[in-house]
Amino acid sequence: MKRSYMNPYLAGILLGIVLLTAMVVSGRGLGASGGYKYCVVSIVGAVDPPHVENSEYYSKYFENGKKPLTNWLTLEIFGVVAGGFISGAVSGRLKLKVEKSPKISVTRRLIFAFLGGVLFVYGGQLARGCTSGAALSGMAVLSLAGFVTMIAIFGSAYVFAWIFRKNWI
Amino acid sequence: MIIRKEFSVLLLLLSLILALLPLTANRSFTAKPDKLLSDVLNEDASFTVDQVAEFIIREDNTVQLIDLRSPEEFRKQAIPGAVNIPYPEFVTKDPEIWLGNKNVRNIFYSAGDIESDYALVYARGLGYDNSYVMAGGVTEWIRTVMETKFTGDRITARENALFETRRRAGEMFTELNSLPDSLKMKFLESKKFSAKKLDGGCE
Amino acid sequence: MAPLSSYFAFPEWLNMLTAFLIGIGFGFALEQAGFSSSRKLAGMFYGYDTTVIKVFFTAAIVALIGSQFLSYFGLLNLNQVYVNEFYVTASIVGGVIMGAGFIMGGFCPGTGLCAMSIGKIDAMAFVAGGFAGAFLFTETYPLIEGMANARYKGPVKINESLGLSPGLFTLILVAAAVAMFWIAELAEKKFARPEITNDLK
Amino acid sequence: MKFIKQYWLVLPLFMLAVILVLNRTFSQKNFRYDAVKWAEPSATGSNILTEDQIATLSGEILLISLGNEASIDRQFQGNTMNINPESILEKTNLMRIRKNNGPVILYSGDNSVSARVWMVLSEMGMKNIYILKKIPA
Repeated sequence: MKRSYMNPYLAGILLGIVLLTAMVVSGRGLGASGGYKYCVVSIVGAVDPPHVENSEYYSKYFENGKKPLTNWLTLEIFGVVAGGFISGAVSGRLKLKVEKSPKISVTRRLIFAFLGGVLFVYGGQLARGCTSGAALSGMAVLSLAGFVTMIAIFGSAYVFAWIFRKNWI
Repeated sequence: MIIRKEFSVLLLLLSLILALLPLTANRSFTAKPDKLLSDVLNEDASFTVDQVAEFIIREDNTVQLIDLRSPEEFRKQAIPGAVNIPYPEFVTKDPEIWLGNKNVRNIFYSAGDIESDYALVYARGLGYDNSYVMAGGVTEWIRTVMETKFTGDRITARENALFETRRRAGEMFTELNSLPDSLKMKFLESKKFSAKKLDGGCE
Repeated sequence: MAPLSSYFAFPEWLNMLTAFLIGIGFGFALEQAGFSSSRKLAGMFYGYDTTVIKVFFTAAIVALIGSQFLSYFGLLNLNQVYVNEFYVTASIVGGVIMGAGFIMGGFCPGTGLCAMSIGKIDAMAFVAGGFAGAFLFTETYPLIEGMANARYKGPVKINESLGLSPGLFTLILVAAAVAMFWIAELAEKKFARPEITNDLK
Repeated sequence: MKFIKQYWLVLPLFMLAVILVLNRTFSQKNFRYDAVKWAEPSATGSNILTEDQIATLSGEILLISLGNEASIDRQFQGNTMNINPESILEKTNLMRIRKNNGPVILYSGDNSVSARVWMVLSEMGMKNIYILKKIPA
């Protein structure tokens, strides 16, 4: 059985309540790209400890016996995977597939998806937050950084959209 | 889609209320008035100068003395281990910086009584139940710890201990306050608070 | 009294548990909104599906209005809620890179994870790319450190820099969002692509 | 009718928000919003009076003697009340203070008690409250 998606405004209210809960319970917004980094940092820390010790950037995630895997953001993105799975199971949307425009090949879609992931998380780390960490959570606390990042993301995406239109329509 | 219209109207109405509110500050008392009143009028909210003297000589790190006088007065006569937060600054800034550590008992004192009592009610009202006062302030400190001498002909063991505490605390007080100004400032500055960095974002 | 984690001095395990539960809520809401579909997300940039704008602004505004009411009722201390630090150069450059990543990949980091969990293979490629991007960032950080920390302004609030009260700014933002919702629905009619959107229902 | 049918959910939510906000803004029984604003006279010291300054006040003066051994200067002209500090938040006492059309002066043999009561009353939104400072002998 396949059910259609929730009404966007209701889904928005639900997401807003989740964000508000994060603010009330933990005093912070949501985030995602940071979680990627903590995972990567802990993998690098396990694979190549000397590299971590010598790097100023890596070492700050391990000082005072901290473990990047038991971090708020890391646990939160594990939760996102679980929550998405629950929702998909409830609404009957669990299915292995590549979603793409019929005009492009599967390989092209996967390559672009990979490149998009590289750029998105790289940019997200540079701006200290992605669409959820900076734009969404930043707007909810009226942070100027959040508004600037949001405008930069959506503004440039509209420009690039014209270049990559073949991928989607 | 019909829901858009209702939802838009609701959001506009709610934000109209917000626009009319003076959302200037983020701090309001959260305690219940009757409970707060009976808490602050209770004797448990005050320490005597002798108790404070004992904390000082034991260098008890579960206690934080907070001096609410002006910086000039503080520079002239400081009780060892105290930090200076002038009272007007204390009420206008976010007290989380100073009182955030729940494992520490914060003891306020001022020149006499009044400011420390305001601060006690203010801090407890905002939910910092780890706040106390030193009754009588610096005036009482000087009168009791510094100036009371043993009188009479017989002394009990308890009195002896009390006088010994006062003598040692008094010595520490005199020692600190007779330091040259530059050294003393250095010592006092070393106990400054810095705002706790909030956790968040994606860093 | 809130944030609860600092008011009750949450132990580590409870913090981690709440993070996980909030993450579940986050993932659930994203998936229900349809953010697990890259063509639905990309639809915003071509006008045939504007779900993203609606959900995104609705969520931000609900949290904004809610937090201000809670603050007025003395239930939430906004001084203790994290406000993003503003590094001007990094915010803009990072935002532009993210914009390119968005249109190429079709996901953002949160929605990518969510789509991966329901079996989208393109989302798995996106997440793998995300890990590569994070690795690339940590390795190249010494090179871009200067740019990343340039023009630091601290945790500025937008209403303060405009000289408005938070409530008034919220009203303006809501008015703008309401207008945007209306335009978005007009755009959906104008740029409708039934062959795509029927697929995504 | 059509209007009500369309907005049946919006109106109650809005009314609820309005009622909660009004209750918060004008509450008689609870602390008011913005602790800093109500504590301001204590920071500037404008809430402290000496005995000579009482004469300069205008309006209906109410002098509240808080409990123990508070002996008031007999020359004082105006209303006086004796209230045990513990029971100042009882309904009748609060009514009396709020209804008084002029300055309310707190007096106690112990400055601490007046100062603590002052802060509680002020944060409940009462203005024009003063402390008569007892100068230690």
